[in-house]
Amino acid sequence: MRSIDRLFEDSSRSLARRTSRRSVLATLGRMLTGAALLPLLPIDRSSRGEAAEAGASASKGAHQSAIDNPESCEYWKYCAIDGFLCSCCGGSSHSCPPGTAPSPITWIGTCRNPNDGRDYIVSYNDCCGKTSCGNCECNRNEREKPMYRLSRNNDVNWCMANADANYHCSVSVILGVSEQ
Amino acid sequence: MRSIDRLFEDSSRSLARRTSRRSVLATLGRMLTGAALLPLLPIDRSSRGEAAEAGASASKGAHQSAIDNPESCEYWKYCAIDGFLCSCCGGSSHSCPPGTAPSPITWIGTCRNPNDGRDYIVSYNDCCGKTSCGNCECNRNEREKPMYRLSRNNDVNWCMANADANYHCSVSVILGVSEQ
Amino acid sequence: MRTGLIGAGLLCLFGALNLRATPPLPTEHLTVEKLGPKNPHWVYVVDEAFFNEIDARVHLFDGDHYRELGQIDAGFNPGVNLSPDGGTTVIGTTYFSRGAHGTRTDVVEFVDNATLGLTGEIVLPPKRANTLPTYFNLAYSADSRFLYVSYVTPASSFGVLDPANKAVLGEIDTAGCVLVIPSGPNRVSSICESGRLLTVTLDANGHEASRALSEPFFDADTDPIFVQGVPTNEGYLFVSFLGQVHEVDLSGPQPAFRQPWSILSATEKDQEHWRPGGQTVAALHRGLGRLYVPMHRGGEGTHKAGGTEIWVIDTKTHARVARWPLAAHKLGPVVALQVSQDSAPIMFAATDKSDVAVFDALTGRLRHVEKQLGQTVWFFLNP
Amino acid sequence: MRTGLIGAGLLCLFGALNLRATPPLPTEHLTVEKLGPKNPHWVYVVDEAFFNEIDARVHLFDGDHYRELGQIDAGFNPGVNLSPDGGTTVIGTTYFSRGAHGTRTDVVEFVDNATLGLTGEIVLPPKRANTLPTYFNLAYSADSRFLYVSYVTPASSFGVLDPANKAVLGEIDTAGCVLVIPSGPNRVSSICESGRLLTVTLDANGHEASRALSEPFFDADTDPIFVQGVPTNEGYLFVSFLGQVHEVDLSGPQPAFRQPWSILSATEKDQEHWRPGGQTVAALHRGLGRLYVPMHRGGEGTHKAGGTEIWVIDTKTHARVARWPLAAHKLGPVVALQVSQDSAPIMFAATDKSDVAVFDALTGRLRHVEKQLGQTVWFFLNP
Repeated sequence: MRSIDRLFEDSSRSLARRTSRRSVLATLGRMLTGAALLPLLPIDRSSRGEAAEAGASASKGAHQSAIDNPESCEYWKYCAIDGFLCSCCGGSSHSCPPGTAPSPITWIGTCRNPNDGRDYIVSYNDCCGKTSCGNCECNRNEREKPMYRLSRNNDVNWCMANADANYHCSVSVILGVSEQ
Repeated sequence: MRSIDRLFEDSSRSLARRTSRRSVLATLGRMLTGAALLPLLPIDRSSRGEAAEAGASASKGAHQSAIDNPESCEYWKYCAIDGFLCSCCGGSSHSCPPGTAPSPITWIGTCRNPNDGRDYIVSYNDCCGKTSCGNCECNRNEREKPMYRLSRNNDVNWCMANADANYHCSVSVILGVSEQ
Repeated sequence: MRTGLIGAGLLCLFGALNLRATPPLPTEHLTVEKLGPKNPHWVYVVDEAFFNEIDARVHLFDGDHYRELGQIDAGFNPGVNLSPDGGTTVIGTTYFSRGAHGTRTDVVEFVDNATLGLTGEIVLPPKRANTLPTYFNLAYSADSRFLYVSYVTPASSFGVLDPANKAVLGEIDTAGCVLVIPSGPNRVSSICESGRLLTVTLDANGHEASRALSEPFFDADTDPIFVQGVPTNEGYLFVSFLGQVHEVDLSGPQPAFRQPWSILSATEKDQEHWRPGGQTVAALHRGLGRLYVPMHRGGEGTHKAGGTEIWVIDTKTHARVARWPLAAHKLGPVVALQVSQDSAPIMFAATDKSDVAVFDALTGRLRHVEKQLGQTVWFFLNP
Repeated sequence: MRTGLIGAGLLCLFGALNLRATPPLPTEHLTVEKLGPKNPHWVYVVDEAFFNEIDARVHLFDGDHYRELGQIDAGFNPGVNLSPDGGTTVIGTTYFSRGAHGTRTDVVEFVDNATLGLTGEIVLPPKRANTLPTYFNLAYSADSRFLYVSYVTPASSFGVLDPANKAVLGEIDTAGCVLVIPSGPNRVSSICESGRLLTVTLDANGHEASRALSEPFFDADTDPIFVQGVPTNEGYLFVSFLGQVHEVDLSGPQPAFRQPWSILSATEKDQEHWRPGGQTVAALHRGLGRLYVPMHRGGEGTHKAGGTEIWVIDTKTHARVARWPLAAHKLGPVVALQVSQDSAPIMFAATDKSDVAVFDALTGRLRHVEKQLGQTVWFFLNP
């Protein structure tokens, strides 16, 4: 478990290795479209065939720990987060690092928890007032919309209304279950 | 020639690849001690034996173009420069990039030009007023001294006395021949 | 080995004796470079520097000689644009009195593109939209009389500035519509969640004279457009998540919307799931009418994934002219691109590692890859 | 492939049905973390961020759990130190009114180490020494009454501050000698080019009461000391370019210099050319009297080259206790290091790629490598 955490954290710490993280994300959304329940695994994006193969051949254990690991971009609650994971910056998936301030304004998303099959409404807050954390960069965009639908957009700095408006990292806070 | 330029520039542009550049420098000084006239080549630093082998097996042409190439850290005039080469930032070995200001104060070094065997007195100026260039990081320290000998030190920001005191990049300007 | 050493020693020694005859190198004088006449193959590379976000910068890069020509400081989360004559770069940015914390100052800085020196600034109310770079974060009117700056607090509005006199003329509320899409001497359009454009017409003093809301031209629920529009001869072109092209003609008093068309066949869209994606999702050569789009295979949630291929589309016939796979060049996914506007155009493509590839924009031949030209290169501007 | 798909489908479906029985996860509330009681295995990691130099930062890192605990903004070319009680981090830094340009403000910022929140600042004259981090860029008096800040304009002096009342008390000229090496409640020593220490004694108001120049204790021409001294029980220890150790006893009214000794045998020094080098060239466990030095093979001009081995030396017997080659761990040259002061000490070593390795400081066993903990990690401080 520990080793896999580090794998993710390292890959996002290193500028040079950001690609691997991003390719996960590209894949992710595609595979959701293709087969909503297919396990999501880091794979090459170049063709669905290859993707599926890689998926099938990769270890389910690694995937399971990733979607349950708040320091991993694949954590289920992060389905439309964009930025640095506060979990890797001295905070957690729902707490800001010491000395930073939560953004009072935010945007709302819905993520499915594969462990109980429920859709949860989450609030994506930024933690503000210190310079970029720089750890565990994560960019996922499920149901994310462009800036003209601001309440569903992750491209703006949600620290914009803070006294100290600088962006440090991002969290995903469970507000409740989405009943359909 | 072009390709080798790019090689050096690339290696210094990439954070992840800074090591290769630094190892060149470590090697450099050592080999000067060992054999003042031995060509200086990028080699592993772990033992003199290995170093010599690597040196012998590498191409003299590449070395020659490096010591004559103002975009290379191995350029002869840069023997105690520390920072980003202005040659890779829109300037040259003795001109500042557009929109920056030369530092009026500076420190003085002496570098040997292997092409004419002469020692030249050079002035290491910083170019100031814009944020870090970030290209072609180069750290050489021949005859460099700690901060208590300020006139021979490259660890201080020589933009310190500029109106815009931010450090952008460094040049090496020929002041004359050192006659001994 | 030993012979090698001696060999080298003798060689250099001989060289030294021999060359002592040559006169010493002349004394040098430290100068500051100026830029020569601008070249269509230069490009302004906007590096948002996300990992050190207060330190964004713009690199001026020479696409023929693969050299950095200079740099412009860009602060935090900047918007970047050029004056219509190309002579000035405007940086809309945010500074803090203590680096990354402290009192916030929003400002537009003016840079002389001949010297890359600052020529002035306009301090804004602390409302500047902190978002990713597009053509519409800040933009000049066609006659350079006005400079418009997008505000989001999160209430949306825009500022009207007087660049000649370095003054703020006013602020105009946009009722939830965002960004500043300029047209003519005095019109500003903003994109609304309803899929409409709000167009505000200004009077001679830069105050609101009138406003009008267009019919919807896209559906934000079923197929939203990317906000990264690109300039056409009559206005701007927007690509949608599902590959529809929306051409907006802004040459008249009110926007006119051409019939949208797709860059994808039904199979490509529904079976193969090809999608446009990235931070800058299109570039257009206006003379040739060629549209360049980074494409990947994906679906819901992948609209920011970089392209594994560049697709080249003829905007007149709507036919695809070429597909340029990037894996062949060992290039990572392309998240931003630009094409020069001359008759021998080159295309710049930034990967998600911020390696910048330079292609022949007619043939797709790879000319050069500049490794890590920045930290997070998400936008390019032609000079 | 299809079976795999269906298999996965069923699996998850089953899981879902099965787990529907469990109650939903509770609502969460966004909070701000506080730090627990400090741990000797925490370390303050100073990242000078040379490639984005206005954005330096200090990471608080947990050397047992390999986690970042928090971060402190550090501005441009900072000096960093802790109060004697460890409760406060002081950042001596420089800010510009427009990010990387504009009006310069030099300042000392005070950070509460329990919350990592700013508690105040003292604005300095724009004279703060812009140089690499050491213990001597800014430093507290033993009783925390005074805070000293090194100035270089390039004329050298230092500022005397009152941290309790957040005030500048004065400036004292150091006649070309540099840095602030504190001792007792009211003494400051600076290193002079002549190889001497200038020691200024302050009165109760922080003004100069007297000054004295020591005898030379090193030769800047033949074997200069690194300015990166490390604290000992009686003062500070300095390593020279050629591996001499100079122990300076500052417990008395004037500095006392122990007989210098070498960490190198004649063969290691003259035949094998082993040298200390890096940005931080030594760490000392004061309880065990063990000195850790990054060593490489080199010569003139290599004093900033990182260590390919860590040498461990007993400061009482002057005997080398261990050599820890780094290549075995595939670690690049080590440019900075620190050792915790507890009885089960760990050593932190930063490579020139800013990977931070954590070792058992007694056995040299590698416990962990944290990849790129910063951009350019050149200094560590114990909590």
